[in-house]
Amino acid sequence: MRATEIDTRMLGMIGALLVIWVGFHILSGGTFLTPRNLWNLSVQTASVGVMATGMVLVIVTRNIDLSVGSILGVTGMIMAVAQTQYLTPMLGYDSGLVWIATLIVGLLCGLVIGGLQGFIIAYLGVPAFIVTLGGLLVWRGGAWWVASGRTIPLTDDNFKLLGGGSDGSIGATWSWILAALAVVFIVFGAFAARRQRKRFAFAVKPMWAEAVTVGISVIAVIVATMIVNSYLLPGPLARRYADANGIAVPEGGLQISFGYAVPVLLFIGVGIVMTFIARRTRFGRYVFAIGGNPEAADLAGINTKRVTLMVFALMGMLAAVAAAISTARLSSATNAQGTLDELYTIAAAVIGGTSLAGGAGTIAGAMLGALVMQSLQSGMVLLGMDTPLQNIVVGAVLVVAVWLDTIYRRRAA
Amino acid sequence: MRATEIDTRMLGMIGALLVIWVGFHILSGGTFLTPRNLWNLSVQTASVGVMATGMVLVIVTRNIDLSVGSILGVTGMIMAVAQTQYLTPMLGYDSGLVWIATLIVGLLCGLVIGGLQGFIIAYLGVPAFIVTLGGLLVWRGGAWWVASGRTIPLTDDNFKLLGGGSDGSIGATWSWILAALAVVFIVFGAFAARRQRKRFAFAVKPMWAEAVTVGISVIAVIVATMIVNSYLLPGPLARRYADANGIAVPEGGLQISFGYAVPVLLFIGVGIVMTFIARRTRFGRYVFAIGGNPEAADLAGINTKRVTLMVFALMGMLAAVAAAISTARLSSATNAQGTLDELYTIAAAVIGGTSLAGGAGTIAGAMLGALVMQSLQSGMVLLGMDTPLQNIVVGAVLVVAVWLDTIYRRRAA
Amino acid sequence: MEDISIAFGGIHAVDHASIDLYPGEVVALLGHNGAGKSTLIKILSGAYKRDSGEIYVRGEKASIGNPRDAKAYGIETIYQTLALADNVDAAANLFLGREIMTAWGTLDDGAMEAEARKVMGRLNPNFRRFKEPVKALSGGQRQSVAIARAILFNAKILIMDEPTAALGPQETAQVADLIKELKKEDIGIFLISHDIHDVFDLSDRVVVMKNGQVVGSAKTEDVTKDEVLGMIILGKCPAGATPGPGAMKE
Amino acid sequence: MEDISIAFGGIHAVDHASIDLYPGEVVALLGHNGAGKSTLIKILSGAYKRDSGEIYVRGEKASIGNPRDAKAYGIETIYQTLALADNVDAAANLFLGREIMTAWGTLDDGAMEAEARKVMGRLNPNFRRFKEPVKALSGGQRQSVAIARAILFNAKILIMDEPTAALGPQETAQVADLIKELKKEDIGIFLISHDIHDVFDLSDRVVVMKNGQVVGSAKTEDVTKDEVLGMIILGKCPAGATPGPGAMKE
Amino acid sequence: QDITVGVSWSNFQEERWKTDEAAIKKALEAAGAKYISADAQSSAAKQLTDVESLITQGATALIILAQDSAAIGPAVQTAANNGIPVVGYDRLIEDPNAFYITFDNKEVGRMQARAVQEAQPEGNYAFIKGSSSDPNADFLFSGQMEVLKEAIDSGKIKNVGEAYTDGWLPANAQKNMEQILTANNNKVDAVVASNDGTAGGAIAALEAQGLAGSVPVSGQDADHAALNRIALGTQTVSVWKDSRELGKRAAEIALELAGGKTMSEVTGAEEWDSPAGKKLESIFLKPVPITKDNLDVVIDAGWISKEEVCQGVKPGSVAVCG
Ligand SMILES: Nc1ncnc2c1ncn2[C@@H]1O[C@H](COP(=O)(O)OP(=O)(O)OP(=O)(O)O)[C@@H](O)[C@H]1O
Ligand SMILES: Nc1ncnc2c1ncn2[C@@H]1O[C@H](COP(=O)(O)OP(=O)(O)OP(=O)(O)O)[C@@H](O)[C@H]1O
Ligand SMILES: O[C@@H]1[C@@H](O)[C@H](O)OC[C@H]1O
Ligand SMILES: [Mg+2]
Ligand SMILES: [Mg+2]
Repeated sequence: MRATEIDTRMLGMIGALLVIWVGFHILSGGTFLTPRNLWNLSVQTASVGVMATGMVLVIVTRNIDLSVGSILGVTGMIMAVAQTQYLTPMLGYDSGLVWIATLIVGLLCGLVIGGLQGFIIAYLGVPAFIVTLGGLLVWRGGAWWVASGRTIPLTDDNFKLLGGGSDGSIGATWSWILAALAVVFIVFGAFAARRQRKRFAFAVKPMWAEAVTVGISVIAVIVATMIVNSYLLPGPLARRYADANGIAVPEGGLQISFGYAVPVLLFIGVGIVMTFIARRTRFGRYVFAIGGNPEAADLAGINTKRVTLMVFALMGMLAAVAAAISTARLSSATNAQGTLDELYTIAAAVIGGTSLAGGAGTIAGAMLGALVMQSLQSGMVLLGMDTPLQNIVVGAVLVVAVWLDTIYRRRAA
Repeated sequence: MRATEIDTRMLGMIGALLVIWVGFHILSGGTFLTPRNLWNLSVQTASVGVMATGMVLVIVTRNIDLSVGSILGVTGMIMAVAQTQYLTPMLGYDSGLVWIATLIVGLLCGLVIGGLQGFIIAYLGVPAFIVTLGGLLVWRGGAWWVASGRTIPLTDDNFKLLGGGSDGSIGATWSWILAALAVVFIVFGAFAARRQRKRFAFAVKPMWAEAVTVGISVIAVIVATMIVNSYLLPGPLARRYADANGIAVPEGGLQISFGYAVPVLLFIGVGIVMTFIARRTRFGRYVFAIGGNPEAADLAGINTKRVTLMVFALMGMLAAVAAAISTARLSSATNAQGTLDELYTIAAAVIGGTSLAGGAGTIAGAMLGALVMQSLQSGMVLLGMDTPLQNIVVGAVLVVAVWLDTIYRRRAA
Repeated sequence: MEDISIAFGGIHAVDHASIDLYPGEVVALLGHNGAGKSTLIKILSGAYKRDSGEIYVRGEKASIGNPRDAKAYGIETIYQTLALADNVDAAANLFLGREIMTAWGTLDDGAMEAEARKVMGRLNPNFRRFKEPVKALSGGQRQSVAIARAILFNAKILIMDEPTAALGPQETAQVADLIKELKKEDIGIFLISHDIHDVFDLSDRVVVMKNGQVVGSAKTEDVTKDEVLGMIILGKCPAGATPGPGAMKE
Repeated sequence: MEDISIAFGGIHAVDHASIDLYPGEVVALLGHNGAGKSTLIKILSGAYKRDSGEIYVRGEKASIGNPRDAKAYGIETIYQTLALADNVDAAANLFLGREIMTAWGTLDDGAMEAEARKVMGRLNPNFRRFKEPVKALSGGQRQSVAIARAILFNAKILIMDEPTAALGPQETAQVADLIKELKKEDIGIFLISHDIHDVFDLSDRVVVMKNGQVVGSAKTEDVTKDEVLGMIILGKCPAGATPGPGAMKE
Repeated sequence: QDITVGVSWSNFQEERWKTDEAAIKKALEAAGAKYISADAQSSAAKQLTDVESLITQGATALIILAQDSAAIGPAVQTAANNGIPVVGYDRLIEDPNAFYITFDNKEVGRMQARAVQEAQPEGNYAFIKGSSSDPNADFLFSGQMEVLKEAIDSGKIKNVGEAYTDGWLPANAQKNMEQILTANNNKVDAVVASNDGTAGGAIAALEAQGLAGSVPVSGQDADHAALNRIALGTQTVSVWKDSRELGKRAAEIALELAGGKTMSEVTGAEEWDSPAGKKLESIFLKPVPITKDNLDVVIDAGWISKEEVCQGVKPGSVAVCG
């Protein structure tokens, strides 16, 4: 066990997730662990999950961001208005540029909003709790102003693909191609790490342990791909798809797979990039150092203010990504979009092992945390539980999860 | 200036408050600084203000309580249900015991809920942010469960007096009596403090400085009393009152004063008690010591866990007091009552100079902070500002206020 | 203390260490950095919970689970990290946990300040900053406050973890005088120090630790400075000392 | 440094102090607790902003507003409070702020760990705990890390604020050797210490402060230990020393 | 004499309230009266504060859209104490001191159910209810049930899932719909959604399964986006409560009351017995269900432009769009 150097905390979380899944599966009479529900779950997780990866860095630097839900709301609204009122008319209804232009507008707005908050926190020295609490109010008000409270339906179909939905998935073939790439990446990564340790003559883990860890990861990728590929387009959609692509309908009915949904790929992509940033770049190192001892980091010559500003700007940008996903998913921007998302985002990060005292946390943990939260919520809806009861359960689980984590940490220390 | 030993920060806040008041008065064309509006303001501040006094201690111990709004909601609901379904039927419709029994039920529930959260925080070591975030969800759900989401109108008229309203004020005579008591208290207090310092031969402030501070406080009390007494019962109400008390209506119309509202007296009473607890008891001293260095406090033999638990239990009880006020004011308990109040409560405490880093804060500051927040909100409604804009202003003011405080602190250090 | 052990996630910070202290005696605890000195005395003061072993006070088994228990046995400690409440003033720190109260059950800040001025005057005559929160004090000033705090309590056993490390020569001399005075009052003192001169000046016995284990203990008069240095650095137990489990095996 | 002053809310922590340092020279900075030593050197290292006065490096006016500026002038500092990032390991701390990068622009943790093992091995051969976050280390182990950190940078001026206060005898000796070596490399060193023996052993000049002012400075060989103690405690400037503004007026 | 009418809104989350506001403003302007307002942001407590503030500002009559019909009591009482008449707007205020003008919410629920039942007389029904904290949600639901009860009892219609929508948020409606579809393996034949926002969320979920257009969906408020969906065929009905009419009438009543008329003297007032047995003076306006076949009603009324309704509609599929 020890030799594999697997993060036991992570393992525990995966175990908990599986317990939750199986529990709901039984209680719901066998609907939870169907490809369809798991596929839905993955899409539903994407938006909060993306924000949770950024929240990790925010919390690691001993800060908090209560404004992410509102930033999501305002950037979503801005994107919708920009798209329907300016970009589509300017670039033409069918232009393939609209979606990317919309996204860029959104990301820039998120960056600026987050950066502004970061500036006030880092350079003016106002606590993040207050700045982002103010932001929660200000940006929510802003979302209302952008369109005077109206719901804005999106016009661009390409942009809607970012939300998943019936067309926003990549199908079986592409899913397998991506899976293959992932497997190559995992194996190569393991080898590179091994080589690196050998270079300095440090101890390496035994070959069997290496094989086990790599093997498990590879199997996980393959299983996930099989699941999303065994979720088939429902009758009417498959027929429409066949019509559109001139495919003849065979006898047994059409068997067209969804494959990975676009927002899920976006989510995974963000997760990989953020992990890279946190672990392999200077910026990431500084983020953790600041979390460990902000004064010491400053005395070590790190520009702690700039790093803090950047963390919040990054968070703002991720909120904009989440806004793109959830706006596309709903195919319209509404006024109250993202309300309460800050709570779920923070909860996901903390359930995922990010310490509120700062200095510790992992991106992968937060992603898993988001999945756990969403599994709970979806599962309870599936069971037809009343919303207030759902809230009670979510609240209680949050506390229990962190409590278990506390015990784990205390024993590990 | 220095000799008076007046807290310059407090002075600054009072100055800011006056600026806000005068500003709104001018902008609203002369409606803000009327006895009627100021009286309303005082009542409107009471509920969040009561909670803010407790939030100071919570934040001083380096914790946070995000659940107070939900605790307010659930205890309000419990009190309403207890009153209408059990206490009134049991004790009789006109019984003078109903209100006090209702209040006791509410306070106990608040105490238990807060205590439970405190227990999890102190003894199980789960961060307060998480526990109370969970509480936010759980108790809000609980409020729904108590009455399946219905609004429960109160039955007991005595209890409704706690909310102010037309009958819930003490009139001119009693207001002057209380004012006189307050003046005696202030003068006596100043003398006692002087004697105490002389006992140990420490330097005392010059007599003139003493006179100035005492004088200012006394004048403040008198002016406040004059204001609430010059708010007169409106015509129909005065007539009803006259009828009920068999007073003949004189020629110039009736001149019956409101005087201090019951919830405002409750608020001031809570403020005095809490200040006493914070400054003159062991418990209060320990609260601040824990905020300064939790580990050191523990090593000094302080039972930090018990103190933390007690702080949260106290907070829960204060939330129940606030629930009594706001339920009585609405004369019914609603499902969503107290939503977002946690934000306003925290904002009030922080604007009032409580440091989120722990270890520093004053009760009086928080009370003033609550008044500032409520003045802003009421003033903007008076100006007929759009709500989104109101939110933007509140958010921005919060950040600016704390920013100014940061600068002040930095210079003072 | 008998056979105390504690481990932090695999590291045996203290490994079957036994050590005793008699009233009016100063025992110096020595050892290289990371030897486990602070950890050992933190177990005695209740800051850490031991994994195994027993503590005896006045011959009876003592159950010390937290700092309050230790204080109940009359054990006072000056921690290496000082452990002060940074945001309150020196007086409040001195009396933290046993405030002086008025007849009405409220805090008597006046009395506490007056008392604080007395004690600090004795320890550090240069000290003036009674109204400041202690975080504004210099390293040595903070250390003075921590020392004053410990002696204000009527301790039976006093633990001092490098009490003079941050002190200037005058202040150090004052602490030395203080230790001698306390000794006369029959208080037992554990003194952790890296200053071999001070140790020979003040202590009756020395105990040396290495890698969590006791190398040996000796009457101070029975060993030389160089022998003690040998114990610290090499773990070699000289003739005049009783060897412990950590002594180098020849 | 010329005529430096700084005040914290009414307290003149450093009061018109001037002090110089030449390459390859060790200047010991002495004074009672709270004299203003740490504060003075924190101004030089960029941790505090001075209220008035100028800093000259290599004859030119230097503008030092934050720790990064100071590092740009080759000024490295070991703080009394150590200033380590508690949650990361020794290697990450050693290289904090100038990490070794791979050709691809990513962190090269392997190279850093290898280098860290080398440096720490020289300074503290007992040290093994490379994978632990530094908050799990003992007081002295942390101090070793802080020292290693400062010497890894190619400093021109090294400031050491009580570097050996928490160190054992062996580790202290190692630091003394280190200082002598660095001197040979023409590095200028400010050494703050309360240990008069060490100071006479290592320094070329001594500067004594009292209540924020410089009492005087002298070549170490021109004064005796007792004279220096007199400077520290009484502020009396002996014949062999150049008096400063803080010298006792007779 | 100067007349100032204060309007206390419960919130502006649904699109419709802005239209209501415009109508009230316009009617007041025409009469030379002053309009002041406040928005309670879904908080019953803030609404009380708002009413106090409107009175302070010198309102001579009040129009109140109650966030909470019971908790609004003290506000109405305060107004009465100051001799200020109150019009209870859209949502019931069970207090004889308030004049009641509304569209009957139960009737709205009935209309929604009727239209859906007409399109899909039997099969599996899903119910996307309103916010659990809005009492109106239950009125709507009870209206819906009233119509469908018989068919449910006889087994023709099966309730395969119902869920409240937290805060009336479309995103929540979407998630709930997805779970209902999953739980029933897509075997849902009709969706009764309580307003257009939640209908939008439900339709997005149906769309993902290729079911939009083949499963009837109800709504209310005649939100512009919803009318477009009706033309596109993805939504079946939106119950139109012409809030311009409601707003105009409410303003006129307020003016009459401020002018000194008693409640029973108001033009068109009828006495009505409330569920709690109180006698209220009231006026009811008739809601109109809008389907594909009568979209011309909203266009002719100037509620929405033809372009907006017909955006993206295939020529020939809907009569009004040509
Ligand atoms: N809280 C902790 N968690 C993990 N390891 C710890 C902890 N405290 C101490 N250690 C480890 O235990 C060992 C003993 O530490 P201790 O502080 O007792 O040493 P010490 O003898 O007091 O050294 P010094 O002279 O440097 O103060 C060290 O290796 C240290 O790294
Ligand atoms: N951040 C601060 N805020 C307020 N006062 C301070 C601050 N830092 C230091 N002081 C005060 O400035 C004076 C000088 O402190 P400094 O730390 O420089 O002393 P020092 O000579 O290093 O003493 P030591 O030998 O005890 O380390 C002291 O009186 C101290 O209380
Ligand atoms: O019109 C609806 C209103 O009646 C209800 O109360 O809230 C939601 C709206 O859509
Ligand atoms: Mg130690
Ligand atoms: Mg110092």
